[in-house]
Amino acid sequence: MTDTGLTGNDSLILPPLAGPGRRATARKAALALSALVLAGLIGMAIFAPLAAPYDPMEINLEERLAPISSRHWLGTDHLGRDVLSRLIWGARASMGSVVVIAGLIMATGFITGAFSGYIGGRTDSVIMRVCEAFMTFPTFILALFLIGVLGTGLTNVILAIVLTHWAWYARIIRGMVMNLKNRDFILAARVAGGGPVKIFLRHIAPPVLAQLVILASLDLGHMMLHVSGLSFLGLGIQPPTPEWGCMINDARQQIWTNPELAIIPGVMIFLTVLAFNIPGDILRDKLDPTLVERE
Amino acid sequence: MRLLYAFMAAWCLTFGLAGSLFAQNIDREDTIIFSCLSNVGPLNPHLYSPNQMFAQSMVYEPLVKLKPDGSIGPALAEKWAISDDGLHYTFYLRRDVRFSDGEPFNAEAVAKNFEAVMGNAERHKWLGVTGKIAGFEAVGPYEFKLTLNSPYYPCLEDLSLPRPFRMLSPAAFPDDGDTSKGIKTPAGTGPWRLAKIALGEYDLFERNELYWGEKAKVSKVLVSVIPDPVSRALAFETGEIDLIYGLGQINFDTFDRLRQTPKVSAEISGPMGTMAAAINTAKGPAAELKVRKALNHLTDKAALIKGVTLGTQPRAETLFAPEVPYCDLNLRPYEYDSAKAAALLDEAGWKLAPGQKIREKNGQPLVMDFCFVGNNAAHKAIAEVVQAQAGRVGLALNLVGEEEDSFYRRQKDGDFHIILNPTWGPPFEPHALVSSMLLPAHADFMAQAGLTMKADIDARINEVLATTDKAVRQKLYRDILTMLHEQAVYLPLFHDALFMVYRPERLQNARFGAERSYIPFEEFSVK
Amino acid sequence: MSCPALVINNLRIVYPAGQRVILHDLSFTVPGGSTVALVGESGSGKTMAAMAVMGLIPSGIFQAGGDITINERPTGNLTPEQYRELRHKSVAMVMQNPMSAFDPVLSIFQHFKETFASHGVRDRKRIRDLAAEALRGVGFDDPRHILELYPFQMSGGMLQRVMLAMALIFSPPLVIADEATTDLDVISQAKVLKLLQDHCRSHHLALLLITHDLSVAAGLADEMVVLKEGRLVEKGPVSQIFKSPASPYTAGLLAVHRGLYTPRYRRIISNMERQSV
Amino acid sequence: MLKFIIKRLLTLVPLLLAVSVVVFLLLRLGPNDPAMSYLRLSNIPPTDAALAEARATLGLDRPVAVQYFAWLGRALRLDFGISYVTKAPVTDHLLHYLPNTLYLAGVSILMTIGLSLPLGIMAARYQGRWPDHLSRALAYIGVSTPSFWLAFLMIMLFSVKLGWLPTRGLGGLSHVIMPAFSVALMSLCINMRLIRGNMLEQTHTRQVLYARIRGVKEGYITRGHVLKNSLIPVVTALGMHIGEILGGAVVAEVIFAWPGVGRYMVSAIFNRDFPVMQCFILMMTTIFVLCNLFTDILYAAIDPRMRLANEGSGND
Repeated sequence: MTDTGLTGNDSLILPPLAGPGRRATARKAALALSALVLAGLIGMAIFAPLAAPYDPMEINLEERLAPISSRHWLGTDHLGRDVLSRLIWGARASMGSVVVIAGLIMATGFITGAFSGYIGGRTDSVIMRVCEAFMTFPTFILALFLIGVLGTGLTNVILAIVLTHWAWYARIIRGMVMNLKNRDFILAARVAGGGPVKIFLRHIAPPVLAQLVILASLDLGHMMLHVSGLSFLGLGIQPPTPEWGCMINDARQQIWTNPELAIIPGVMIFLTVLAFNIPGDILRDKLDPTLVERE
Repeated sequence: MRLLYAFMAAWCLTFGLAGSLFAQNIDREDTIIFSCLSNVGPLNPHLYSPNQMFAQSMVYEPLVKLKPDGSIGPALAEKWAISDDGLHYTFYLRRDVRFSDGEPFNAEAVAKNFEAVMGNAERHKWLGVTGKIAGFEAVGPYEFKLTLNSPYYPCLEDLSLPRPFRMLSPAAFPDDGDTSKGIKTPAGTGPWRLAKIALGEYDLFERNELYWGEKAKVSKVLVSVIPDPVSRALAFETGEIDLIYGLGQINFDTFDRLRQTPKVSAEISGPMGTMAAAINTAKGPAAELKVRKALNHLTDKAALIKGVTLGTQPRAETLFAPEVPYCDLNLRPYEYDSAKAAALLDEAGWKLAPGQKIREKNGQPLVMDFCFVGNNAAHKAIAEVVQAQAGRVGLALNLVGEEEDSFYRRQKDGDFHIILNPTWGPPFEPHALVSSMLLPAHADFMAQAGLTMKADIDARINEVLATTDKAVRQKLYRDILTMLHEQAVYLPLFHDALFMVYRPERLQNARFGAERSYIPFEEFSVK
Repeated sequence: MSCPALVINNLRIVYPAGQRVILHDLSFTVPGGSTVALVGESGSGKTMAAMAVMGLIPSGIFQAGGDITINERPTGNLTPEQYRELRHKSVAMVMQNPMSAFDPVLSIFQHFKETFASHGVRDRKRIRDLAAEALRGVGFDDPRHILELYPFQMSGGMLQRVMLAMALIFSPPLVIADEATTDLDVISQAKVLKLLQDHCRSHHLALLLITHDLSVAAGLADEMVVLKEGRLVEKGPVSQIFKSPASPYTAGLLAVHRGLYTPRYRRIISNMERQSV
Repeated sequence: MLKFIIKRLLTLVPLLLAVSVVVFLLLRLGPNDPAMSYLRLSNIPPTDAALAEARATLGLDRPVAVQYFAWLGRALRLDFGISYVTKAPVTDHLLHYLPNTLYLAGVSILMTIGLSLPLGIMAARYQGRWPDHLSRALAYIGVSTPSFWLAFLMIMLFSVKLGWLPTRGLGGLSHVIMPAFSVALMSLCINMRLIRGNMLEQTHTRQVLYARIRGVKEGYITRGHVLKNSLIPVVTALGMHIGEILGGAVVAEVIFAWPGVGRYMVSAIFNRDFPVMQCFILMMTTIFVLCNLFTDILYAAIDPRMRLANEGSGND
């Protein structure tokens, strides 16, 4: 039988095809697994001081490049620091920065986007022109430039990534707000005599914020790769603060003798991004097929 | 599907074409392949960055040069005479020298070079001799005379430096003679000439067939551009380069590993400078002599050298290594003794309250800033180790690893307690470094600024540079360096030694040069 | 009447995942050269019946029983390739909403070309001539120009006529029109239907009209088959059913239809017949 | 078509102007003193007099607006000033390195297209079977793997362990494979899934159903309808991927010692060599914008709606 599909107009109304198949089970399993990984990572980040067996920055030159043992479960690095402890604290730096970045992007994107969309008029067009200018740059290239301007370091990386991403969010939020603004129920509320601020807070902000959170969660993995990539180049989080990208960079010189020093933090980044991406992807499939892949 | 195959075929073809366009074959025959973090630059002998010093030394020669024992020997000048008052220097030039472009070398050419350098004297102000030169002239075809306005003993040492007093072919000068804006071609008298610059890829040197001395054994030196140490080590490992030479070319770890690799020769040079930290005598707790001394005592250099440099670098007890001229002074080292350090801090009033980790005096915690350039891995490791060691006696070091700009500004403003401040190595030590202690924009000046005897030190520095009597000079150096040592202005950690790694199967007669930035390629040979 | 163009016998179509039966043992016949209307509301299974005839049942849905004979050829054991050859040559179909049925990135000529090429006509020039002739047959004055156009450059009515021309290029013994005119305005609807029927009559082609619109059935069909929720409710000559429907469902439909549409359609169609005479 | 291109080119002018303002302002509002960097990179002791003199030579003592227009005027003549480090005109060096970067990026794009297309088609064709599952797994792995880590793993395997591929530098095919793959992987995976999704979506469209109804051969359907329609969004997405690839190339250039503009930029960041940074970002942004223009043109070439709509308005 040929694989055929019918859509809409052909008056063939069928219940959705996605039954309780194997695919859905696999999906659920993947979702559960990534939730587990994320929970673990968040736990690690929050309870790093308790979970880490050693001080991640404590140098012990007697024990440099120690192999995996009961004392050091993942061995030690070139300065004798416990790798496991650094990994655990690294979760804090990596996850923490991503969360801060996402929060800041949402805040700036929401404020400018909502302002622009709700007020409209000249303000709107000015803000949108600024957004367009920012969106013209390739994001990583702009982030590099910003770090060149601001200097290296975690704060500047956060700032750079926020500055490179906010415009995309502002644009989307502006669209949502403008769309909602002209809906009947908003117009009705306006006719009923609600003030613009009140209408905004009661009717427009909640749905937009909900979508915004989903949107940002789709991007978390991507942001994480940005942060670790910049740290790897030596432009991001500065040593001795443990961060995974940084740890890989530090460990490059041990490629012959202790390649696991670079492999393990890489696995951590990989798992984290994967755990961000899987639910994001499933969410995206469920929500809106028109959410075009950016970059 | 057929379409797909056609597409794939077209794709592979494009791919192949693109690849072949950029393919390049490096001829390894009779060639030493070295690497450097960037291109060697336009090789202007009279200017600095981006010209690489080792490459300037390959192409250009000075009138006199530094010998391995630290004394001055002949180069383009066969011999020289110094007047008794130390003001007049007469150089008798070699007669058999030609520049690589065929131009003859003579006193006119030397005068032309001096004119160009002195025309840009402001740029060379850091170098003592430029402030002393009153005049120069070609007194004969092969006789060049230099006149100083006041005696300056390191005149010959300064002239031997890799830059700026090295000789460029008169034909290579720009028409107005001002080399500070650029030169026509990099033509010198040295054993090598620059044959090709491939920006971002390599620089190719060829043997100068007109060289007056013994000609280079190898016909070519190819300097590949490899900015980072890990890639360089990989390239050596895979046989893409023949030689690793110098400081910072590879990490200590890599050197240590290569040292244990069969068929690889990994050698360490004698001291070529000192890794030291300058302690600010004018700021905070560091202004107290006892605190500075305690810092010297609490530092376990042996552990630091073993941990950070894997034991590759020799321990330093003084700012200058004893091998440096005038510096073999038998100063008493600050031995590693944390109990003594603790006692000194106690005496100074910095007490460790029970249960506390940081000492305090009058409610103030004993915290000092340790500044270094953040993206230098070795400096970072050093700072981290010293921090850990200081922490054990209740002295908290706050690591300030910054970008070079901020670091530079801190040096200038004296905005540091402790700052990592490596010395420059031969041929700059001790005279050029000591003379820079007079300049307010240097970390040394700022670090010493709090000393009561700073004026005295400065006076002696001026005196030592002017003295013509070697014995007096020795005594003055002893005074200066003893004062600095006893005041514990510096925290010497280890002496910088150069690394040289090669495969004897491929490279022979490899040896270290007398200066930090001189690689005697002409003596190397390949198989 | 000659041999039947289509015989459907006890056709049963099921949707296992949804645990539903879409067609319950449907049987009817389309005699050669006649027009049969398959009438029912949306969801009654009439499109699925058409798809079954075309051999294009969507995945996940299965034919659980019965057999289909097209132009005296049983389809039960045709290979997919044989069935493909059968389509358009022996049974052509005109779809509703031509705007989304034509591919926006292909020109009308390219649509013709791939159809001809799939059925053995490869010569470009010949295809062009045949296509132009077919377009002229459905009333385009400048068919060569039409061939160069892209679907989005044309109106729905024009595209519907193109589709009609497309269906008739091989003069298949059976043409299925699935709600072929639903999205058109009344005038174009009548035009298209009239064209279709004229063509079928002159070439002695059988026509299976699938519609929810009784006026269409009334105006064009000889016989009528009424479907409700996958079950056959009633079948017989149109005149008979309109006169005395056997089932209350059909009666209900008729009542609604009479109240709404009859006068207008009758009038338009009779007007056109008068003009063409 | 020509009108369409010209029109699009004209819209780039204000956009690039805005970009230049952003670049200039970010630099001036940043916490830097270019004069300080200039002195440090020239090995000149930063005395107050020297600082003042450097400010005067760099034109930093003039009002910001004047500085901007002077800078813009020079930038339009491709004069971005002298690098603080190499003392050579920035544009010369960047233009010298640019072909190498474009080579790397070009091969990456070729890889992205050349691999994602067959893999995506394969996945769509065997939907729900192992090639599809494999491609899904691959896609998840691909988009979650940091490119620098992948580069490290590849060097470890192919250079250190197996000794098959060179570790660094510019050269023929063997040199470019690893860097280009590390850059391409993410876009490749996204593209592959995009193609698969589009193909599946397209096979369920009415135009495909109609083609089947007409008895059109499956091969014609796949090529003429499914693939052609699937490629339209892919072309748009490719424009975006180019941005990602240009960014990824920077990282790869650093790891593989590739003499491109990205590596030059990273060292300029460490050195605070501002003229290089400015020139780099404007150059890359212009390339990015031009690439997007190119994909738009490609889009118009594939999709007659785009092309004809514009021609129509052009003829009016």
